[in-house]
Amino acid sequence: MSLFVITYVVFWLAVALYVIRLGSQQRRLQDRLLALQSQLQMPER
Amino acid sequence: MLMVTQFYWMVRKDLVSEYRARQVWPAMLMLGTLVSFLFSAQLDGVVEGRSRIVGMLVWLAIYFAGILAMHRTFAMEQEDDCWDALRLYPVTASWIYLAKFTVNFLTLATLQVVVLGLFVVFSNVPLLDHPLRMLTVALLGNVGLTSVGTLLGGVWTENRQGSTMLAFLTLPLAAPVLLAASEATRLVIDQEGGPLWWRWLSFLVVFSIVFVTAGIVLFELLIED
Amino acid sequence: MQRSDLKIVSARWLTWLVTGLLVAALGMAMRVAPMEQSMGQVQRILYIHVSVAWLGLMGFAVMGVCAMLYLLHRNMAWNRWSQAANEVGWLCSSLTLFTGSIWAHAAWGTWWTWDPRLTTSLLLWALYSSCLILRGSIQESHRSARITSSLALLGLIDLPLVIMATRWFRGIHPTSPEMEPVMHFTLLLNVIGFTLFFSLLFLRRLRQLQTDNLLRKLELEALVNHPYPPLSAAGG
Amino acid sequence: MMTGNDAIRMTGLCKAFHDIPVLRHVHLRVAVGESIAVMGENGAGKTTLLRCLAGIVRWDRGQLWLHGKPVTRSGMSSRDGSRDGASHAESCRDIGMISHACQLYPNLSLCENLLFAARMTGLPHPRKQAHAWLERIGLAGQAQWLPRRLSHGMRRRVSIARGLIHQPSILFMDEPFSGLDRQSRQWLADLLARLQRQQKSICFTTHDPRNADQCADRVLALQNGVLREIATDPNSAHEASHPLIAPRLIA
Repeated sequence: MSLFVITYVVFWLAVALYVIRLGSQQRRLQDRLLALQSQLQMPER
Repeated sequence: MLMVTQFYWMVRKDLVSEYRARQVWPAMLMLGTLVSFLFSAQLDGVVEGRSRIVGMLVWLAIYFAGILAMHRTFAMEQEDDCWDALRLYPVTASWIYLAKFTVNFLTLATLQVVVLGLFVVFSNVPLLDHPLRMLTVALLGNVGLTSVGTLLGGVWTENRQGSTMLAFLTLPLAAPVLLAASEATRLVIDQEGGPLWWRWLSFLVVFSIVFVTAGIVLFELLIED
Repeated sequence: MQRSDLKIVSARWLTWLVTGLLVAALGMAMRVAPMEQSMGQVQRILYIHVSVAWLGLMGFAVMGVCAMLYLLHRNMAWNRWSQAANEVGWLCSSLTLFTGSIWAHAAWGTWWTWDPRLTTSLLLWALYSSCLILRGSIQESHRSARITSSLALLGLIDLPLVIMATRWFRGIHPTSPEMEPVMHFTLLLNVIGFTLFFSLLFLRRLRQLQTDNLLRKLELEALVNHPYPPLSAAGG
Repeated sequence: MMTGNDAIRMTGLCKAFHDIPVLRHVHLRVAVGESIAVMGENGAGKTTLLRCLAGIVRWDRGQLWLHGKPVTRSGMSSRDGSRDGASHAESCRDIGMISHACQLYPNLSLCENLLFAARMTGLPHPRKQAHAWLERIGLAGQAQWLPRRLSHGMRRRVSIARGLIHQPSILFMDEPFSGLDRQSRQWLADLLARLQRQQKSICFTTHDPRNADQCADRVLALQNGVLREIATDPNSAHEASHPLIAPRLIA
């Protein structure tokens, strides 16, 4: 019983870690997009 | 006809270079010797299943010492930008692959002679009681390892620190050859020449054909910038 | 390959559908499917194990084919496909080994045995890992793509041989054990649910890689159009 | 100038490394027997341009014809169907490429290096050719030396001989003048002039405007990935106010 539960927990933990990584990557992309937008609006010459 | 002479001169050039500079073979043979020695030392006292262990160790020693040499054949071309010049000659990539394959095959064959000899001396296993069978296994295993090693070595030409990477990248690809060759070697030691032995042999043949063909067809695709 | 093709990824309904399917599949696996006689509860690992094992193989096929397409067309879009497949496939492959190992402990009393399927999946995992390491270790994008694609393609050629070689060692891995219809249905539902779920992850990652590439291009353009210090003064 | 067929014709060639465009829509025409010099700063893409022309590097977009025959994206490539093995060999036999490095095998003697090149290109009487070339570059006495015993200038001569041994009609040279003393430069300039008289088309890169003026019919500048002609008349090059040339002349 316990072995089976542990397996499921670890399994979903691993999947969750990957999803979290995807999420943080997404946030970083959005930050870059914002930075790019502000840069394009106010170009320092 | 031109292709054949080109092939001959490419192989000859590599062998002559190696003979003069001795950059690869001594290091490779030394490594093979040391590894064989260490492996055999650990075998001392093992009574049961010796043949199985020796079968694997022989091929591991050959693999690790050999893969370094395979990387060197391409790294050598890189030295004075000779690789670019070689690609500009009217010669197809397939022939370059075949030439490098031949050089690597000869290199590995030398290593095999040394390693097999050392294992006979050090580990006291009747490896050479069936010389013809052992020769067949050694040849086919050599072709299998060399075809994979040459392909990946060519992909890695530009990379200076590639040899360590190459060793662990090739291993999963070459694993079937190592498995089959080890099993076949075990059967040679145990003097079992039955259908199982033929099965492993045929597997080695299939693997060699597949990867040599892959090399001839794909090499052009893989080395291009 | 185009961004518009991937609009479906962000569709809410799809996410909900997959989530619902997964919950149903897991519920079936954990509660509804009957307990197996000899192994007890641990047998329920089978449902996720088979699903990820299948996905691990599929992922490799996708990676290999995309690598081939990259090598033929030298289009970085294919490399992104192959990278996304590589990452998700590696995850599935790792999970296969993990769940399989626990299964083996429960069923055969050992964490690992040199069974053909186990050996095959270990080598599959090794190939995935090498490709993943390789992707990260080379800076120049096209060279990295070329070398990784070569390895993935050769791996794809190698895989049938690996399966062939390991098969000849006598194995104990069950191929198609007898199961009750409910168990069969549960397994099927799990396989479908996980396939959809990981495909969704794959597509999301793919879109991320595409966005990343687009951003990189735009950032570079912005740099060229609005260089803060004049480039000529800095460069000499 | 545009007599007969063009030796090289290139339209709209684009090449990017790492998503950074190195060549942007490069157009180039070189007539038979013409010599052009390509100038540009370090990293301007001169080497890449030559490597594209020679077919070592695969380019992203654009077309290239050598002597009116189309060349596919990569010289090694034969899968596009337009080139089979034989014609690939033919076009390679027509190109000589002398790279920035000397491209000599360090463990083969000078004679063996030239012999290898001769045999790879399928020349008849390779030994005679190799010796003739050694004679021509003044290193006949050193035929059995290994390249490392020579100075850079002498190695450069051998590498030029290696690239020319199969008598190509189109010649690409990457910075052939760099690292040479005055005497060797003069020797090379004379050689180029003689090749031009033999109706060879030459395309070389250089940093030094004087070499460009001396040896080229036309001087082109590669800047920001765009190729521009900066002086058609070699004599007027000194007055050119092109940013690539002007500062060097003042300094």
